[in-house]
Amino acid sequence: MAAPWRSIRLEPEPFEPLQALAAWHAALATALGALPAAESHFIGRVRPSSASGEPLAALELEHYPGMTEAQLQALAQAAAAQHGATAVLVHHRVGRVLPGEPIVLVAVAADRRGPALRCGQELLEALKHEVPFWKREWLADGRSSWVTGNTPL
Amino acid sequence: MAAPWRSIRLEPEPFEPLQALAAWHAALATALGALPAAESHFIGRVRPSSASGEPLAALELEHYPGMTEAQLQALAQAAAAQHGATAVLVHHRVGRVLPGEPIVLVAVAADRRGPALRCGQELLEALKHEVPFWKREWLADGRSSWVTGNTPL
Amino acid sequence: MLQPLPTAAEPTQQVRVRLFASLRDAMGWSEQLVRLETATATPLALWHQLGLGPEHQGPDEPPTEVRVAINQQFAAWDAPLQAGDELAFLPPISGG
Amino acid sequence: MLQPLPTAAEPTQQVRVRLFASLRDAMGWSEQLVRLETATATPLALWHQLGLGPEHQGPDEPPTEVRVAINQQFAAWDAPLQAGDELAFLPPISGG
Repeated sequence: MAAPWRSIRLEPEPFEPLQALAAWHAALATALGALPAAESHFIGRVRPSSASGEPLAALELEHYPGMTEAQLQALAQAAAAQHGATAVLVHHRVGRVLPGEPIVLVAVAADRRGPALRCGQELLEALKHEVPFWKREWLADGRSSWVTGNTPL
Repeated sequence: MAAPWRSIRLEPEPFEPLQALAAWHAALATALGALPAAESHFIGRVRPSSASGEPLAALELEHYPGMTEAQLQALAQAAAAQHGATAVLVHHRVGRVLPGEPIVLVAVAADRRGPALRCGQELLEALKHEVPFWKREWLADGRSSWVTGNTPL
Repeated sequence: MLQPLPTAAEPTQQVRVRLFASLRDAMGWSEQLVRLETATATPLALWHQLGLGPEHQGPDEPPTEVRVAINQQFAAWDAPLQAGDELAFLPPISGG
Repeated sequence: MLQPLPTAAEPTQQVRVRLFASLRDAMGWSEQLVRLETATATPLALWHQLGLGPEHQGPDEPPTEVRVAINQQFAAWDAPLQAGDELAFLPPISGG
């Protein structure tokens, strides 16, 4: 099959997932002639409270410039190839992210719902464990702590 | 927990999924104060060819007025309750749908990614098998045939 | 046996039967009002009474691909029918 | 042992070591150029040479929660290091 169409982006500023998806649709429709029959999306937003239950002032997202982008590309390529997806999108915030703001958007377009759903879910888990991002929680009083694991499924 | 927030709609005319999601976001943010941390979407579109591989002129979607809406409500309620989702959206076309047009949009908002993903996937399978919809494929020469099953996962 | 229109004198003795999609096309009708012949009518009994199954199908044999709804809820082939019920026979569903 | 700046005379004898997030905060530095002492240097050897592990950690014992990247790709603790490599120690990842 043709190489999957990838849109991978680190977002240093707040982004609107539905606008990102609209731009992706337009680009895909141009590239493919029509949108594939099945499409899955996932949006993750910053929670209002820290892992220990205190009100969160902000989440800081550190990454490893160069390696983070390369890993996202490699994982998107691998997941799309494994599941036979047509196109994959991953947009991920870096820097200081406020409660309620989108932090990650994953989208997969495929010919059937199974590949679209499975590829999206696999990619979401992979970027939680296999891409160098680190979250630091900032509280209102200026204390901060690094998050040591991911939220449970 | 509070009863899940449901947006269930049969769409007799073409609809734009991203516009429907934007309106849902606005309503949810008003109702809940903020959007939940995890959100999954699925969009299904009409394929360009019939089950037997011929070019499709249109897909006709028949339903059982009254029962179809009631079943969608009941299944959305049950799936949201089972998985602990905060809000569920199902918009489904009825009538004559053209290739490439969206036919179904399912969205789930929840506190964590697991419930959002699992509830969405379960609801998608349920509406393929447990809601009275019937698809008829129309070909360019005026022949038509009822679809007897769903596409494989 | 079949009543093409409701009989004003005894509306409560009837069941409204509805067909959809391929089943409606095959039979050529979408809705009928049927008088309940017995107090123990079931969807399976009406299915045969209305000649909806193939001829070789035995009277106790429900069709495997068709589902039943009573008053717009899925029901069993041997569920008891009440006068005034809406009974629908649903060919294989293909939503989503 | 540690080289705070590249030595112009022999840049190819060095490895660039990078720390991130909690590991950088704990050690107080984010990047160092380290001269390769032997031809068989590994990430684990440099980890101990730079004093990155707790004192009670044995020299053959890699930390279980930290991962290694060489030239921005995940690598093993005993992978051979080449002069000019970029070596990073990555504390537990939390993306998505």
